[in-house]
Amino acid sequence: MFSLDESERIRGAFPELRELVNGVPLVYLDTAATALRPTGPVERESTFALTRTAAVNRGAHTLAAEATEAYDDARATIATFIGARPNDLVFTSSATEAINLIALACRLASAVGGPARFALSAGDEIVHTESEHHANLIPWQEVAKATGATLRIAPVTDGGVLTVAAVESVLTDRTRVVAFPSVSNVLGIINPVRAISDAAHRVGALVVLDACQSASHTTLAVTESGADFIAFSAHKMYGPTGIGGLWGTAASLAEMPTVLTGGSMITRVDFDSADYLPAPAKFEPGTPRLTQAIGWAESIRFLDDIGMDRVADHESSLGAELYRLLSAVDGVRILGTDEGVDRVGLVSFAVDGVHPHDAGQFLDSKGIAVRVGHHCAQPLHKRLGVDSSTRISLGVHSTLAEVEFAVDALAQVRAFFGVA
Amino acid sequence: MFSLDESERIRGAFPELRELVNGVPLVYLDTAATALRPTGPVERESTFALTRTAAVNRGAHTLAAEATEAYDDARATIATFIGARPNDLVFTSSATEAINLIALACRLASAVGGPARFALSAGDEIVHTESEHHANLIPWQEVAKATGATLRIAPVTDGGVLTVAAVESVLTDRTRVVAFPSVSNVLGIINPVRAISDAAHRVGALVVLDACQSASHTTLAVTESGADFIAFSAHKMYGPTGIGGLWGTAASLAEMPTVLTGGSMITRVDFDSADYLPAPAKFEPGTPRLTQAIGWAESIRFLDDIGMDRVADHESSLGAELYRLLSAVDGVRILGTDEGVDRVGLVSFAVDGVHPHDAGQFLDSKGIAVRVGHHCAQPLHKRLGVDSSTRISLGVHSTLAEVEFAVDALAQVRAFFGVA
Amino acid sequence: MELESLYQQIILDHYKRKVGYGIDHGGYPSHQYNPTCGDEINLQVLLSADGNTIESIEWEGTGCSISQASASMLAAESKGMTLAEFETFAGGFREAMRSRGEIVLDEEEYGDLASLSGVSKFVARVKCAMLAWVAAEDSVTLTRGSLN
Amino acid sequence: MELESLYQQIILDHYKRKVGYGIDHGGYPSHQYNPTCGDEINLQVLLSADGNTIESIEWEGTGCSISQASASMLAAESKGMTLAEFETFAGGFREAMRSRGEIVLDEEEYGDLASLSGVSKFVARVKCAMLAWVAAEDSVTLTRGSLN
Ligand SMILES: Cc1ncc(COP(=O)(O)O)c(C=O)c1O
Ligand SMILES: Cc1ncc(COP(=O)(O)O)c(C=O)c1O
Repeated sequence: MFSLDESERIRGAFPELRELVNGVPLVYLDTAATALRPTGPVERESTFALTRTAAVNRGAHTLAAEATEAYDDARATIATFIGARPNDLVFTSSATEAINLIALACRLASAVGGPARFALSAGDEIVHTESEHHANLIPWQEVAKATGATLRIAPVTDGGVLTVAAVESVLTDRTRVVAFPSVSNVLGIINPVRAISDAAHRVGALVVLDACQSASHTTLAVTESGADFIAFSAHKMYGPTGIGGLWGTAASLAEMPTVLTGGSMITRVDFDSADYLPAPAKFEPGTPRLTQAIGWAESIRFLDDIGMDRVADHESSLGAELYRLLSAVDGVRILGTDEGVDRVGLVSFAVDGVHPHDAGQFLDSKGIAVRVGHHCAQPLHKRLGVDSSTRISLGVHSTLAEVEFAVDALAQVRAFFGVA
Repeated sequence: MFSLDESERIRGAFPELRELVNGVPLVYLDTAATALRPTGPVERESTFALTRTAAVNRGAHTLAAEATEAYDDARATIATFIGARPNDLVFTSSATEAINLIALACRLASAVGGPARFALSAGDEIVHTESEHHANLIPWQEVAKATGATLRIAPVTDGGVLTVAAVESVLTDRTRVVAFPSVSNVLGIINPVRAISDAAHRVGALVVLDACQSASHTTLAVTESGADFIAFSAHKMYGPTGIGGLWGTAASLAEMPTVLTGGSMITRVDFDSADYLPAPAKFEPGTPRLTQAIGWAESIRFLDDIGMDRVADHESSLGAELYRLLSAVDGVRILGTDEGVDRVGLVSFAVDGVHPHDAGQFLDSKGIAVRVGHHCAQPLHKRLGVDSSTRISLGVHSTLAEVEFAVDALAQVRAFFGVA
Repeated sequence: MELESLYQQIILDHYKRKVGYGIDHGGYPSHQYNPTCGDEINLQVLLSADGNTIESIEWEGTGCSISQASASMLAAESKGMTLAEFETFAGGFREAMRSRGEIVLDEEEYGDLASLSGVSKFVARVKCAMLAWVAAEDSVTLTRGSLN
Repeated sequence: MELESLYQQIILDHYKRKVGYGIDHGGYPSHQYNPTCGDEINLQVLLSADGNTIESIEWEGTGCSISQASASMLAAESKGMTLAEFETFAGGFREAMRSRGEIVLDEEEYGDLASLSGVSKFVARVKCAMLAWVAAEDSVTLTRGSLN
């Protein structure tokens, strides 16, 4: 874990931690939903907006040239962070949109006989897992519905573990897509990404990895993941809302049909046809998310300055402590084991006799912000025998004192609601 | 036009106007590409990001509830500005994405036998105009290619005028979609929107209006436009990049198939199917563009505080003066007439013997930022007999002195390049 | 905001007691769902033979203390009301819930339900309190529809 | 940045003179396009019988003064070069263009082309200066491909 000094320094970057909520200081344990924003990236974005706003990739004036450079630099910074080449990183609105672009490419290709890796037909199979976030689930349901493909679901164990064997058990020679998360946003368990990708590739499937919950908590080395496509969101990486990334191998992006079209992604346009630029431009029509890219790149520099290895180390140690303390609280049932798996700093749980809304409200009255509900993973909750849960998720600014404070508060919840 | 005092006050809101470009003060005449940002909206967004970041529509903690409220309020503010009900305004990344959502809904509906108003088939016709921006052109080319529908192109006159008769001349009982701009981003002429919508509706077509170039320059009264769908972008309205709007009539939005799917747009989700919420949620999967919505709403308040009638009046008077002065410059050929039409403050032109890149560079050396190129309207440029042009476009901060300065500079361009 | 202004003891009591829990008669239940948390309720309003008076309310469902207590109190307080009375009653309750703490429900009129007044300050929880009421109004519509 | 550092008189002269303008012989022209402005060039490199030496460059196209002058100067300066020489020559030119004003082209070696050194400070214009060169390299590849 970080030293107290270092922790203080890091926390100093987050003004929201100095806000009072219900008259008490904020204890933010909801980074998995959206991360707090450090001052530097936000100010870099606003200063840029106020002094350097101009159209990217268009026209010759000095500001426009500078904006174009800043935008390209931002892409390079983010790409470097994930171990990618800049041209293999497509900016999208969010991870959700990134996944949708792939799913839509499949639907469109299927309808008009597009490239073989993307065109599905009746009898083909799409694999996802029981631990999927709706974002990497519903788009594939729509693909299945439209193409006649079948959805196959890789089970997790009662402890929430996704094994390679479980994925292999639903792979067939008709498997065309395997969609899975690096880390489920409910379970916090780090999945064996490379091994699953390799298994999927052995049957010739396209691998779509949802890296939302690992991108700012572990080192994301895109090429080592073995995936063909990876989706992630800036707002879970201390960056702005409204921007996310779709990384793909150069070959996959080259082959993938365009989905959204318009200006700035073309070479020649006639009244009834147009030629498209190569990736990433072919997936980025219209005016780019300029200031968001700038802000995101700065949030990446914020993480880089601390060092992703150290961030990962801090959060996983703290997460382990959270898990240990929480396991000892009477009436708390944790979703997802810690045995034989690596975890990020995220724990979801049910409190016996107390609805998550009530537990969350109780914590909120003490300034503790957690997430309650199904966390966009209804099927997983059903699979684990609950409708919803309470989730604590850690960030780079989280401390042992906060974890202890939250666990102490949770230990009082059942008494407050008269069930203990 | 605004008084000098009022102009000074308004200009004070734009720090970029106090920046030096190439050692001279910036004269920003490129609002049609992207608008400069006033301090208030940018600071509102950054303050919100630093002190109120939290997940929208999720969980019970105080910050999340506040974020949800702020987000809903932002939607209401923007909706009110365009005369719409909040639920009929869908947030998108941009106008480009808004148009793509409709076009994709058509492609998807066509492939699987979706709702009749959206499903096209071979022999059906899509009408667009010679003055289209690529954003409202290429998505329809893709629809035509995928469905076998035919593109019909409503011509403009040599003076760039789009008449109702010209649109009617290409309408048939097979016309399914009519896509056109309120104002072309090259011509600056205000099109007879209501009359074109009515003509399109007489043959039962879906009307898709691209309002990018009028949304911050004239009052946009969505219901009076007669359109079924309207697309526009925040960054052309003094708001942030990365967010735009798709307005639709309640009936059209209800009938329109979802395109992007994921979290926050569902009621119940099982492993292989899901139920969706009504609009706008059904078109907004994933984490919303929270701070962008906040910033955009504040830019709307900025316009509202001045008063859109007065903004429109200022810019059109100044635009008329620009047109008059520019017409008198030797060797300048303006694209688009001013006879018998209303115009916004936007003029594109060719300088005899001087390439737009060179003209733009010359102006840039004097701090004047204009747009050069085809402005994402290649077919229109070809139609008017040029490859590209130079464009001056005005904003709420533009002044007569700036217009005169730019026209003076243009009067020197041909001599500089040795062609006069 | 004080937690106690939200969770009054009487609410926690209803959360356990659950008046009207169990759908035992034929009727026209309405199923309502809260997409944020996955909570759901199935609730039916049983009317008198002439279709004008509420005989009883029966419900089942899962949810937080607020949604369950609201259903329980609704069942307890609405018994014997005419539909016209119920309409006013529900309208007043909705208005109070949306008032952000401005309107405090009258204890004379609303009985135990008055204890839910505090919910209106917790905007995110208003939906929880309203779930049973939306179901009740819907069930009345369904039931009356069946009479025509 | 001074406008004169971009537009030296010699550039404006070439813009008018256009050495090599007009495609008069059979060959393997390359068509290049600048998507930002719609400028285009069609350019072919004519090689000696042994395929090793540039006999002449012919081109047609529309574009700004920088792109046209660059094509004209390229045609003037590259005549008689061996392909190996041309490769080094083009490499050096590209490097200078990308140098953001760091590298000034040597007048001895680059002749009139040295006047384009200033372009490298105007990042948005580098593409204009490179358009003819990309076409020339492509045409050489096409031509040599045809010889095999
Ligand atoms: C007329 C018109 N339509 C559509 C667009 C596309 O807008 P955006 O790039 O914000 O999606 C623009 C601006 O580029 C425009 O001027
Ligand atoms: C695992 C996972 N996948 C996908 C998403 C969707 O991300 P976004 O809402 O930013 O598109 C999230 C977050 O909500 C997530 O946790």
